[in-house]
Amino acid sequence: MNPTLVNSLWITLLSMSIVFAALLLLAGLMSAMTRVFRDREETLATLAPEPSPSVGGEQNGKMCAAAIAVAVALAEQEQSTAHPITPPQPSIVGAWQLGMRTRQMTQKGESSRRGK
Amino acid sequence: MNPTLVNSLWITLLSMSIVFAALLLLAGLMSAMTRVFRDREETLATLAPEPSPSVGGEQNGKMCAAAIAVAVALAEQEQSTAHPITPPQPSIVGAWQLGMRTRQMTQKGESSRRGK
Amino acid sequence: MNPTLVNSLWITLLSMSIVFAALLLLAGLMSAMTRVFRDREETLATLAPEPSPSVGGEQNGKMCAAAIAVAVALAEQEQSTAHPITPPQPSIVGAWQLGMRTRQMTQKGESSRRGK
Amino acid sequence: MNVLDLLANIFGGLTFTWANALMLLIGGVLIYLAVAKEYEPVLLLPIGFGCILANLGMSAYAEESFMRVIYKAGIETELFPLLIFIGVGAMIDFRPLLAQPSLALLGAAGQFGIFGTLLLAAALGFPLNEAASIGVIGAIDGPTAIFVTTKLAPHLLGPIAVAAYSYMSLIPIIQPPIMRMMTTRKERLIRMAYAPRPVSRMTAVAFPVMVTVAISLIAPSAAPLIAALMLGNLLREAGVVDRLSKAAQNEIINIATLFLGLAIGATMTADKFLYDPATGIQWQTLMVLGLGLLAFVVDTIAGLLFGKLMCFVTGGKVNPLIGACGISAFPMAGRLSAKMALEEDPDNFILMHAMGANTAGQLGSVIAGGVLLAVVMGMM
Amino acid sequence: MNVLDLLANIFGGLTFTWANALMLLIGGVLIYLAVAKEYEPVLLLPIGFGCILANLGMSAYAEESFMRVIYKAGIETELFPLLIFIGVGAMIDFRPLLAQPSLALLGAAGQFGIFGTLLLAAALGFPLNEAASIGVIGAIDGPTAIFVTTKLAPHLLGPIAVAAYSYMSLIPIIQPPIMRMMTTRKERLIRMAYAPRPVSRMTAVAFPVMVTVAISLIAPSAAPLIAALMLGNLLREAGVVDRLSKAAQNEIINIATLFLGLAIGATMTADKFLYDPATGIQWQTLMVLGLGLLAFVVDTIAGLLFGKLMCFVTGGKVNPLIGACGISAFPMAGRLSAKMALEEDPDNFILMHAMGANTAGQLGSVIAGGVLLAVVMGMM
Amino acid sequence: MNVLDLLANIFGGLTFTWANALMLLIGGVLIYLAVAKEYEPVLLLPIGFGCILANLGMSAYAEESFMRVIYKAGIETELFPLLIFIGVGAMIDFRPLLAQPSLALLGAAGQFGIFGTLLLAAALGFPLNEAASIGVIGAIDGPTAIFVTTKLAPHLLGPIAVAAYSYMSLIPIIQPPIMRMMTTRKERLIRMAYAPRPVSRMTAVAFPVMVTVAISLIAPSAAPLIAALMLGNLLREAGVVDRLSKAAQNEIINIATLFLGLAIGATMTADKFLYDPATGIQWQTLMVLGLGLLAFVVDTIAGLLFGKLMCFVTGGKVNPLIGACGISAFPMAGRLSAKMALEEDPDNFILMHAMGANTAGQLGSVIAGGVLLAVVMGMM
Ligand code: NA
Ligand code: NA
Ligand code: NA
Repeated sequence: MNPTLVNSLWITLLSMSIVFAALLLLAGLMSAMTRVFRDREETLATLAPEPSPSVGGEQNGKMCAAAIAVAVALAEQEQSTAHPITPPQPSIVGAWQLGMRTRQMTQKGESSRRGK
Repeated sequence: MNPTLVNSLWITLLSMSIVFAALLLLAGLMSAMTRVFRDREETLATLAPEPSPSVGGEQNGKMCAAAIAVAVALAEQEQSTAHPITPPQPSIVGAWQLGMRTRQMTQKGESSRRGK
Repeated sequence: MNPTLVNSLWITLLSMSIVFAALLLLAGLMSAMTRVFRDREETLATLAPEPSPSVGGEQNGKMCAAAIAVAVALAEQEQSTAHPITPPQPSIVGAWQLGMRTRQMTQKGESSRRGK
Repeated sequence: MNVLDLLANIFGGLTFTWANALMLLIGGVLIYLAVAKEYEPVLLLPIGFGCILANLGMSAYAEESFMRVIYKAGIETELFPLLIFIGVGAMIDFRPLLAQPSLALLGAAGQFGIFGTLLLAAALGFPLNEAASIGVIGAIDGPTAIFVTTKLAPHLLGPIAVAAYSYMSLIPIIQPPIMRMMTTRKERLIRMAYAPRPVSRMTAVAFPVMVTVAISLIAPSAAPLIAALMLGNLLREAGVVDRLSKAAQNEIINIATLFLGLAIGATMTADKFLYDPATGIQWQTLMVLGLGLLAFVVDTIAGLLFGKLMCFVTGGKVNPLIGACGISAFPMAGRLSAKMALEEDPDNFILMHAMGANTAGQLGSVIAGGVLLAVVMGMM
Repeated sequence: MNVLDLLANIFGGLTFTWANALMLLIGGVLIYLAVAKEYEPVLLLPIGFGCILANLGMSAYAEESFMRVIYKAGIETELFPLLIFIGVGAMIDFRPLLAQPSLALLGAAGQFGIFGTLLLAAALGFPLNEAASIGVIGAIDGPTAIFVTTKLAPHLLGPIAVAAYSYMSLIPIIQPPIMRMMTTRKERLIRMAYAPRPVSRMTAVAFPVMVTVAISLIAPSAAPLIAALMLGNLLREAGVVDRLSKAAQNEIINIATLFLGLAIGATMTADKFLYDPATGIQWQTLMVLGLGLLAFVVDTIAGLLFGKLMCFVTGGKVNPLIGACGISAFPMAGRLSAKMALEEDPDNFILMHAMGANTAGQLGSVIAGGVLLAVVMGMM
Repeated sequence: MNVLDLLANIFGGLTFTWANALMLLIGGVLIYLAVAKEYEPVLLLPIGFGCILANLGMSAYAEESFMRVIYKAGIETELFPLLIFIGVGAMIDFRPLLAQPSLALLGAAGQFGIFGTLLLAAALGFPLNEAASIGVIGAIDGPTAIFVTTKLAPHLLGPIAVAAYSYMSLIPIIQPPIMRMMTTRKERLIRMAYAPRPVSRMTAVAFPVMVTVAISLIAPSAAPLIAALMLGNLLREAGVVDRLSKAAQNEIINIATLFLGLAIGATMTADKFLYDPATGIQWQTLMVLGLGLLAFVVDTIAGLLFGKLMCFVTGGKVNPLIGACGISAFPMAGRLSAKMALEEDPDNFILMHAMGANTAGQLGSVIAGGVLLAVVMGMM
C-alpha cells in the first residue's frame, strides 16, 4: 500500500471525526441559543393569544394540515431564497450616514424628551 | 524624407491591408454563421404563418412602407441603445446561485419527470 | 512642562489660526461667487414676475411666515439629505455613452438645423 | 526595418497549436452548456470565455496579460471566493436549521464523498496535494473547492472548478436515481412532524457570530471561509445594514463571480489541461472529471445511508430522503429532496427539514474543506 | 507522519489567550450596539466583526490573512476613507452655507475640541503622534479621524475609530444637556431672519472646485480629503453625471464602508487593545475612549461659546444654538440644534442656519485634521 | 522646534507656479464643457477635476498621492479601459451588422484617419511612438486611444484623451458640413433596400466568441481590447447571465469611468502639458489637439469616399452617407447619418444600415489600434 494512501486513510478518519464533532457542537450551540433567547422572550409570548385549535373531522384536519404545509413551504421558499421572485424595492437609502443618524436622532430625541 | 515618415508609410500600407482583410474575414464569418444557424432553424420557420401580403394601391403601399420603416427604426433604436429611455427594471435577481439553480431544477425536474 | 505639551500649545495656536483663516477665506469666496453669478443671472430674473406681496394683518402674516418656514424646512430637509425618504428612481440610464451622446446629438442637431 | 520585420511584429507574439485549437472548442462547449443548457451560467460562461482567452495568448500565466492581473488580484489572494461567500451568506436563511438543530449531523455525513474520492485518487497515484484538491470537489461547493485548490494545487484549478460547477448543475439528474435505488417507497412516504422551536431575531443574529468563533477555534484553516459566509449572514440578519447586505448580494458577488470565472478559465492553457509537449497528454484532467463525478455519487450515498440510520434510530420519524441534502449544493439539493417526497405523496411536505439539512451541509462542506486544507498544508 | 502530527497541523496555528476571549466579547458588544441600539451600524457592525476575526488569527497583522490583503489595499493606501468621502460629498448640499457665508466661522470654532484634547493627551504623557490622533476624534468625522490616524499612529486605529463612531451616535444624548446648560432660554428663543441670497446652479457647481483649490493651497495636507469630498459634491451638483453620482452614493461608499470597518476591526488584536504580554495592560485604550468623549464635550462648548459671541456681536440676531452644529457630525448636529429651538418655541425655524453651520463644520473638521497632520508629520 | 519650522511643515510641500495656475484654468474649462455644454461629461468632468488635482500636488507622478495609487492600479495595468469596454460591449447590438455583413467593409475605410494623422505627425517630426499615439485619436474611440497611448507614450495621455473625448462630442458639428460637401443631393436621397437576413439567437451568441478568436489570431495586440468588448457582448446576448450583464453596464463601467477620468486628468501636470522649465513651452500639446481634429476630418472624408465607391460598385444601391459611420464614435455617428438622410427626404430610413456600419467601425477601430500598437511596440 503506497504511503500516500496510508496517510489519506488517517486523514479521512481524523477529518471526518472533526467534522462530526464540529457539527455536533454547532447543534448543541444552536439548541442552547434558541432556548436561552426564547426564555428571554417568553414574557412577551405569554401575552399573545393562543392559536385557535383546529376544528373539524379527520378529513378537514388533513386538508388544514396540507394548507398550512403549503403556506409554510411557500413562506419558507420566499424567505430562504433571498426573494428571487419579488423584485427587491429599489435601494431605498439614498443617504448613508444621513438615514441612519436621522432615525437615531428622532428615536433618541423622542425618548429623551419623553424621559423628562 | 525622414526615416520615421518612411516607416509610417509602410505601417500605413500594412496596417490598412490587415484591417481590410480582418473585416473582410469577419464579413465572411458573419455570412457563414447566419446561413448555418438559419438552416438549422428553418424547420421551425416553415411552420410559422406567412406574413400577410400588403394590400392597396401605390399611395397606400408607400404609407405602409413608411409606417413599417418608422416602426423598424424605433424598434432598432430601442434595441441598439441598451434602452436609454425605458427605465430598466430594478435588478430582479436577489439571489445568485439560488435563482439560476432553482430554475434549472424546476425545468430539469419537470422534464425528467415527463420523461418517465 | 513637558516639551510635547509646549509643542502642542504652539500647534494649537497655529492650527486654529489657519482653520479660522481658511474658513474666513471660504466665506469671502462664497460671498463673491454668489454675487458674481447672481449678477450674471439678473437679466433673467428681472423678466420673472414679482412674488405676490403677502396680504393680511399681523396674525395672518405670522401664520404665513410659519407656513413658509415649514415648507422651506421640509424642502431643505429633502434636498440636503440626498432624499432618504423618497425612493430614488431606478438608475434611469441603461446606456453610458449612448444616453449622453444621443441627447447631445439631438440638441445639437436641432440647434445646428435651426441655425441654418 | 523592412516589411518582414513589420509582419513579424504584428504576428510574431502568438504560438497557436492544435492543442490550443482543441481548447478553444472546449471553451466553446462550456459556453454552450452555460447558454443553451443553463448549467451554472454565471460561472461556466466566464470560465469558458476565460479558457478561450487563455489559449489566445491571454492566460493567467502570460506576462503582461490583463488576465494575470486579475488572477493575481483575486485568486492568489483568495479574495474572490471569499467575496462570493459574503454574498452567498447574505442569501442563506439558517432558520430552518436553527429550529431543528439535530439536522446538523446530516451536514457531516454528506462529506464522506470528499474523503472517499481522496482515497481513490491517492490509490490511483495522485500525490497528496492533488488528491486532496480532487476530493474537495466532493464538498459540492464551488468557492470552497476553489479556495482549497488555490492553496494546494493551483495548476488543477481549471478542471476542478469545471467539475464542481458543471456537476452541481447536474444534481437534478445525478441524485434522483440514487435516491430511488437507496430508499424504499415506504421510507420515502415517511412524514416528518413539523414542530420547530421558534427562532428569535436575537438567535438569528447571534448564530453567525457564534459559528465563526466556534469553527475558527476547532478548525482554524476553515476560518476565512466560515468568516466570510457568516459575515454575509450577519449583514442579512442584522436588519440595520440593508445597504451593506444588498451590496454583498449584488455588486460584490456579481463582480467577484465574473472575474473569478474569467481568471479560472484563464488557467486552462492547453499544456495544463490537454497536452504538455514535455510530458504528453494530460490524462489527469480526465481523471479529475471522472473522480469528481464519483465524489457526487459517494456524497449522496453516504448522506442517504446516514438518513436511513437516523430513521432507524428515531424509530421511523426521519425521512431518509433528507439525507441527500447534507451534501451542500445549496439550495438545489434541499429543493430536490422535498420534490421527491412530494412525488410519492402530494401531501408530504418535508421542505423545511430538507432546507435545514441543506444549510447544515453548507457548513459541513466548509469545515471539511478547511480541515483537509490544514492537514495537507502541514504535510507538504 | 503520525496522528499527533496530523492533529498538530489542524490545531497548531492558533494561539488563543484569555485576552483574545475578552476581545471577542468586546467585538460582540460592538455588534450588539450596532444591531440593538443602531449606533452607526454600517460601521460598528463591520468593526465588531473584524475585531472578532482579528482575535481568531485573521488580524490585519497576520501573514497570509485575507484581512491583511484588505488592510493593505484600502487602509495603508488611504483609499477607503477617501472613497467614503466621495460618497459623503455626493450626499451633502452646501446651498444653506452658500446662502449665508458668515456661518462658515462657526465651522472653525467647532474644532477647538481637537486641540483641547491634544493638549490634555500631551499633558498626560502621550507622545505627540498619539496625542494628535486622539485629538482628531474631536473632528467628529469618521473618515478624517481614520485618515489622520493611519498616517500618525496606525496602532491606535481601533480605539480611535470606535470612539469616533460610537460617540457620533451619542450626539443626541451628549449635546442637549450641554446646550441647555450653556444657553439661556431667552437665547434659545432667538429667531433668525431667513433671507438667504439666491444660489445659482453655477455657484453650486463652482463651489466644490473653488474649495478644492483654496484649501489645497492653504493646507496641502488636507488636500486629499477635501478633494475627495468636493469631487463627490461636484458629481452631485453637475447634474449631467447622474450615473457617477449614484455610483459614488451607492456602490462605492457601500463597498468601501464594509471593508473599511472590517479592516479597522482587524487591527484590534488583544495585544494592541487590551493586554500586551511585554508591557502589560494597554491602559491607553481606556484613555483614548475617555479623551475622545471629552473632545466631543469641548467641541460643543467651544461652538456654543462662539455662538454666544456671534449673538453678542450681531446684537442678538444669532441664536447661539447653531454654534453647536459647527462640530461636524453632519447632519445629526444640525438637525438636533433645529430641534432644540423648536422645543422651546414651535414657531422658531432655524434649520437652514443650523445646516449651514453644520456643513461649515464638516469643512472645518477636514481642514483642522489636515493642518494637524501636516505639522505632526513634519515633527516626527 | 520654532514657529517657522511649524509653518514650513504646513506650507512647505507644495510648489505652485503660474503654469500650475493656468492648468487649473484648463481643468476648469474642461469641467465647464462637461457641465454646461455636456461634452462627454462622464469623462471630461473627472478628467478636468483630475487635472486640477494634478496641479495641486496630487498628480499621478507624485509619491504618496492617492491618484498615483489609482493610476498604477487601473491605467498602468490597462484594466480601466478594458473594464469600460466590457460595459460598452454589453450595450452594443451587433444584429444590424450581422444582418448585412457587407457593411463591415465600411468599418475598415473609416480608419484611414488614424494613418493619415500618423503620417502627418511623423512629417512634423514627432517620434514614431508619439505619432502613433496621436494617430490613434483617429480611432474615434476613447478606450482604444487610451489603451494604445498608455503603452506607447503615456506622457501624452492627457492631451490625447481630452482630444478624443471632446471631439467625439463635436461629431454632430464636425461631420454634417463635410457630409454635405462630399455628397450630392441625389446621393443623399438614395434609399436602401431593407431585407436583412434573420439573425438567430445562436448567431448573436456565437458572434462575439468567433470575433474574439478571429481577431486574436489576426492581430494579437488587439486581443485584449476585442476580448473585453466581446465579453461584454456575450454577457448581453447570452440571456442567462442578466446579473453579470447588468453589473458590466452599471457598477463596473461607472466605477472604471470615474477613476479612469480622474487618473488621466492626474497626468496633466503643468510641465507635461504646458511648460517644462527644462525645455520650454510644450507646443506638442497644441499640435496633438490640432492633429486630433484633423484625424476626425480625414476619417469622415475617407469613409464618405468609400461609401461613394460602394455606391458606384453596387450601381447606386448604397447611400454614401453611411460611409461616415464607419469611423466608430458609436452610436452617435450612426444616428447622425440616418438623420441627415431623413432631412433630405422624410421617408428615407437608413438607420439600420447606418448602425451596421457604425458597429463595424467600432470593430475596425479596435483592430486598427491593435495592429498599430503591435508594429510600433516592435520597432521601439
Ligand atoms: Na459537501
Ligand atoms: Na469637527
Ligand atoms: Na475609428
